[in-house]
Amino acid sequence: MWRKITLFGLALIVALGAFVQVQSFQDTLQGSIPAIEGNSIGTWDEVLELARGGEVNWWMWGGSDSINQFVNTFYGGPLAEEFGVSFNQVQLADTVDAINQVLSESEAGVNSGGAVDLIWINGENFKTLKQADLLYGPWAEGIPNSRFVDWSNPALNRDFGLPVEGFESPWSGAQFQFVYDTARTAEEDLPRSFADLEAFAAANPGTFTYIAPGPGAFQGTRFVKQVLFEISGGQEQWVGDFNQELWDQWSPELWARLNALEANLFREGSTYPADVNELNQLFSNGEIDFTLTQAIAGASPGIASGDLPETAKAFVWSNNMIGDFNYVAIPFNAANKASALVLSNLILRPDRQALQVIPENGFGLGFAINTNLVDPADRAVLELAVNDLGSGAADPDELGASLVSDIVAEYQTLIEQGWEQNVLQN
Amino acid sequence: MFWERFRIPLMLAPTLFVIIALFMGGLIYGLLQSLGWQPIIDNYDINLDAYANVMFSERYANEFWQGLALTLWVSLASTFFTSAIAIIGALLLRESFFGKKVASFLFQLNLPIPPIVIGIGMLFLFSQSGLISRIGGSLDLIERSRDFPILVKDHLGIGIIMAYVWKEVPFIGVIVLAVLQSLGADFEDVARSLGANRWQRFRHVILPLVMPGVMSGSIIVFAFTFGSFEVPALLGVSFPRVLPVMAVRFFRNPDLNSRVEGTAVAMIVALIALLLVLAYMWVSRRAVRQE
Amino acid sequence: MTHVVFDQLTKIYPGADFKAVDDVTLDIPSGRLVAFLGPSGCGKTTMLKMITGLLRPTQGSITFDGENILGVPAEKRGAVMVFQNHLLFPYMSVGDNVGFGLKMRKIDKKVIEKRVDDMLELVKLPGVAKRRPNQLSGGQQQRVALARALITDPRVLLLDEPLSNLDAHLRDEMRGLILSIQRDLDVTTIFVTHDQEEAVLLADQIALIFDGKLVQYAPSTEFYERPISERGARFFGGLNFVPGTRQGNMVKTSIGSFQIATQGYEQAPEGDVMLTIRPERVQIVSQPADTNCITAKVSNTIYMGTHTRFKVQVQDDIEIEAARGDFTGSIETGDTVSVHFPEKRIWVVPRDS
Amino acid sequence: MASASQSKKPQKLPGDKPSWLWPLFRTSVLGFILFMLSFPIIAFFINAFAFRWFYPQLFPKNLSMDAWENIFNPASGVDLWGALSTSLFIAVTVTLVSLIIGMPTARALGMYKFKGKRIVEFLILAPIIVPGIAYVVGLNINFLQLGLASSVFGVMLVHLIPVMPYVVLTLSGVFANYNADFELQARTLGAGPIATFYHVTLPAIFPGLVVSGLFAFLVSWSQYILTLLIGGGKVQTIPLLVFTAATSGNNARAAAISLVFIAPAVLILILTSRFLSGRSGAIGGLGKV
Repeated sequence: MWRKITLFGLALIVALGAFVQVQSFQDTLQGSIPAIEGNSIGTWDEVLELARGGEVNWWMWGGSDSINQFVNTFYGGPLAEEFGVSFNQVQLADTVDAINQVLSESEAGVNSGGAVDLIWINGENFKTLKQADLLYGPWAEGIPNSRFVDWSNPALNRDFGLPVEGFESPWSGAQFQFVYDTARTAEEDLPRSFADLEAFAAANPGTFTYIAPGPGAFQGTRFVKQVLFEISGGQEQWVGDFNQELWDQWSPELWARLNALEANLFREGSTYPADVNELNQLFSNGEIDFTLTQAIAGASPGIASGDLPETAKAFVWSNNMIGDFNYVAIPFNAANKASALVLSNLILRPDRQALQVIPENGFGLGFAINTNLVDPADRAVLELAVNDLGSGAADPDELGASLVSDIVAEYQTLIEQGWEQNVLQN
Repeated sequence: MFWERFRIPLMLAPTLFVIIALFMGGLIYGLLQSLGWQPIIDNYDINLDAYANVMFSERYANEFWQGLALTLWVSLASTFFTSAIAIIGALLLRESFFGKKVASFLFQLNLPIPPIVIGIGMLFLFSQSGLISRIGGSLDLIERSRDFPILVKDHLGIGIIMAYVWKEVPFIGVIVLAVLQSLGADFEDVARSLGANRWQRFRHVILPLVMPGVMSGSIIVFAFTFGSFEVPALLGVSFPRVLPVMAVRFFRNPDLNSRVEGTAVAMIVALIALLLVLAYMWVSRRAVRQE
Repeated sequence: MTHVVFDQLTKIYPGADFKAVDDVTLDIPSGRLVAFLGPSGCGKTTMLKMITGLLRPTQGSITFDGENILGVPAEKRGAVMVFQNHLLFPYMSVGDNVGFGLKMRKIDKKVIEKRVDDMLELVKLPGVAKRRPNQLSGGQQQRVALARALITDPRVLLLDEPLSNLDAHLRDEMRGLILSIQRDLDVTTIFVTHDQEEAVLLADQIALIFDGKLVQYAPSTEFYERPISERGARFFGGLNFVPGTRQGNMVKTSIGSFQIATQGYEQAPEGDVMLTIRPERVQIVSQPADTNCITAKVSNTIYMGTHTRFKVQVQDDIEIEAARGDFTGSIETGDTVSVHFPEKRIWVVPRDS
Repeated sequence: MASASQSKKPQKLPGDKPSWLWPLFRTSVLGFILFMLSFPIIAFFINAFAFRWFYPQLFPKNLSMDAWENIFNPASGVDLWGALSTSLFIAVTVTLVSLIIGMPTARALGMYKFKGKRIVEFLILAPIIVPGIAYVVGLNINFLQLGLASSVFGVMLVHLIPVMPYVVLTLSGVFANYNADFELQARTLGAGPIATFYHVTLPAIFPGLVVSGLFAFLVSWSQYILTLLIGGGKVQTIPLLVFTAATSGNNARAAAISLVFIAPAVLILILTSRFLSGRSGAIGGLGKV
């Protein structure tokens, strides 16, 4: 009850702050933005003008109800009211569907008026579109609110090791965490490393599993990467360009360890959950002991939505928990580029950033902006928001201590293929 | 004159337009794609690389052949159980009894329910934490959800098969009921008076009479289960996957080359379905003739 | 060669408020050919189905050679039915159709083949075993159905309107075949028909059935000459009916009084009766006789090839028909003639209400 | 066995030793089949109103309307009304169009013999045998070039492919039992072609038309992969929402959307189920593949 009141008050303050800010602030372009359908863009007002009265089709993974609700409430509303842009979320079972749409359109020669205006994008998908030259841009450092983004942060200006170069704009921050049920597992029994986890699984066979790595299931891939970091003696050596020798040196042991773990997995590893939803269900129904989350608020958004039991709580290993940023990108042939720019800018507005970490709002991911770069008033709001992440959140210090960055996308493909052949089909 | 001469072609034209322009067009274009013909990126070479890669490369061969075996098993088993249960149900429904109207309606109830929904229903019912497992738990038949047999997302595709059976029993059942209704009871009476007992009447009279209907129904069911995506995507295991799921996964992979492979798998699925249906028609027509 | 007896057999269909078969008691001697005759819907087929066991009587019993067979399931009764529309299994060859009954008894294939050939020989269709039923003509199909029934050596053979779907000449052929086979095999046979001519031609005995009730059960010759009800008489082609009242051997009618021989009125009560005489027994005479003679005007003459029919109008509402084979044609429409009802040919039945 | 008991009481049904055994067996087998067939529906209703219904609760401790509020709340990002109307519009249009273009074809196949009939029959049957995934992959590119992809019109066109075989099969069964002499009779009595169709043909084939329409509607209504690949995410029909909901991990919402999804289809079945007998000949057409 107390928390609800706090949170309600918090949301109120944030909303008030947002209101004040909208009234007081005139956005200006931070840098240049490429021409849109023949309109060279000189000022942000021109972008707003182009966008007004139009629509924006945001293609994004739609597998989480609470995220869907979040974007429609907190972006859809202001877009219509403040900018006269109608917001249309296109929910996908997998982000790859959006990439395919753009690929198909380019293949069919549809060079303007494409269906996709904005994509929630990451890593490999970004790489595909960027390397095929199918993205509009660079624009990300040109929109007004990009001034809050710390572009010097290597974890932010590189997405899976690939330089962002203004072709995508950050949305939120995420970090891999496990979730356990305080009613079932004591805190001191929690595994704090992969080695711990192996011991835990051996002691409690059938109670652990992870998401099958593969296209569209990046959390699974991320788990395997973290295992790789640990068994190879640390993440540092994997940073930087792709290193085949290093991969060849460690991948056999990686498969060996994962195969050895299989006997103690849920259903002895004969099948793996396809996504985090399935993992959550298994966890909530007591079939397995741990699920995972990417949210800074840990298990709290899941508790609020009813997907997780109220006693769920996030925890991390003492090291190697990968954190990164989520981005949005605009395809080369988007029909409503100006609207997409307006939305991308809105996403970075401090009030929206504050709203997204509040567990009850259903998203729970971290800030994409640096609190040091915003006005003091906004900073207060942001800090207030991040101070109460609910009972399901992990200790922020532990989170910070275990954080490592992600590595180049080549490894992702190798892990996905290698895992299928060496672990799944074994 | 004109009307007389072209009457039948004109009557056929609209449907054939749909079939030839859309269906055949799509199929041929897909075939060309699978052969690597991509005019948009100026690639006019035609080769079987994608097929060879999918079927024989070290990377995919295992997945492909196991997937094919699973697809065959799932669709054949679904077809068989669907037909059997539909025949039994229809025969029982034919007799008159109290509440027949309600029973008939319940029997048809799943006919309009889309496969994906039935798939979700299977999850609700038969997953280890599903309703039946909970009932088992509350009756102390099982201790933990893990003790419940693995019926969905299992290696034998039991969940997929159950979903198809659920979905398609009413379809074949309706066909069998219609056939039975148009036959009446006379043939059975003849057989009975000639000394055939209940089982013999079923085996030698009813079965052969409803078989043509069951056969066509089961062809439709087989082809449907062989090529369908949603249910196995929802109820299948991570490995092996049925071929349509494999095709869609290839197709959805952002790597352009894997789209060619996806198309190749789709073409293989189409070809196998077509061959099996033709073989089935041939064999069963012969079998009926031999009866 | 089975002696079939119905005892007070009654059938009421579930939900129906009338008796489809009403208290029928009947004795069919072994080896006879009996016709169940009556208009459609009179309960004949229901009776057949009760004999085969496809229907269960509401009351009464059926015995074969004294043994109550109602507890014996249809498939074990040995009462085989041939249906009106032959009902050959379309998915089987002719030979398989004929051999069906034996196959059900799990008899050796070789034996079945032999018996099938014999049976097809018997129904005069040798060599068609390999064909499909739909490759045969309607008459041939009916004969296959007959062979299929006979192969099982039935205790009772039941034929449901076996000739009604056939052309006239096929009907003659089939009738001859049924007769000869029945004589050869000496199998107790019951057949159902609505055609009195067919019943007379085929059957030793006819059971005349109206509205589920057995009206008359007698040798076929009786029905023409000695019907016991007005309806029965009409059903057998009786055309001349004159209402009257009987007193002793005299019947008074509106067209005069008639004297009747003893055997002609025994079955009718005193009082209201119906007087009937078959057209071919009516005499048209030149000299009026003393008794049983009336005067009438010829209203119509119809030449029928083998004989000529006359209609004579006696009163406004009474018309008599007469038939003469040897008539040379001197009587024409409009002539006044004398019509004589010979005393021994007049028949008196109770009047239907 | 000469026990000629002359009982006048109702006899036991011949053929059954103990007469209650078969009805008992029949009732239990049928009851089991029917119970199993309708069981999933029950699970949908429980799930749709459950909140935090975790194992091993047999019945949910917390009942809630959250899922229902959620799916009908536009802010949830699920435009359920929009998807429902899109689905209905597509399915109804596809049904009408398929009936109109399928009727003459079915008539030709059901009533006339002509050269190449077997080939035509096979062609029309082919989309039932060849899975949608095989032709939609090629059509996807073609439709994009023609500007048909991502449009409701394009989705309707592609739905016609799997719908046509069902319509033509069922209607040709109807026409096979249809006596065209009635039409000639009407024409000789002075009815024009339209009047003849309206007063003679239509009433005669109406039950079959209903069955064809039912199948056409259902095939279009449940279509997932064709809509997904041709509609390219822009055309949101209910099956797409259901699939997303099914993998979203929220059982209550998946159940609620599923119930919304099946309601119109079940309603149509209730209205048409009496035509699903052998009399119309339509089902017989399906039995003649």
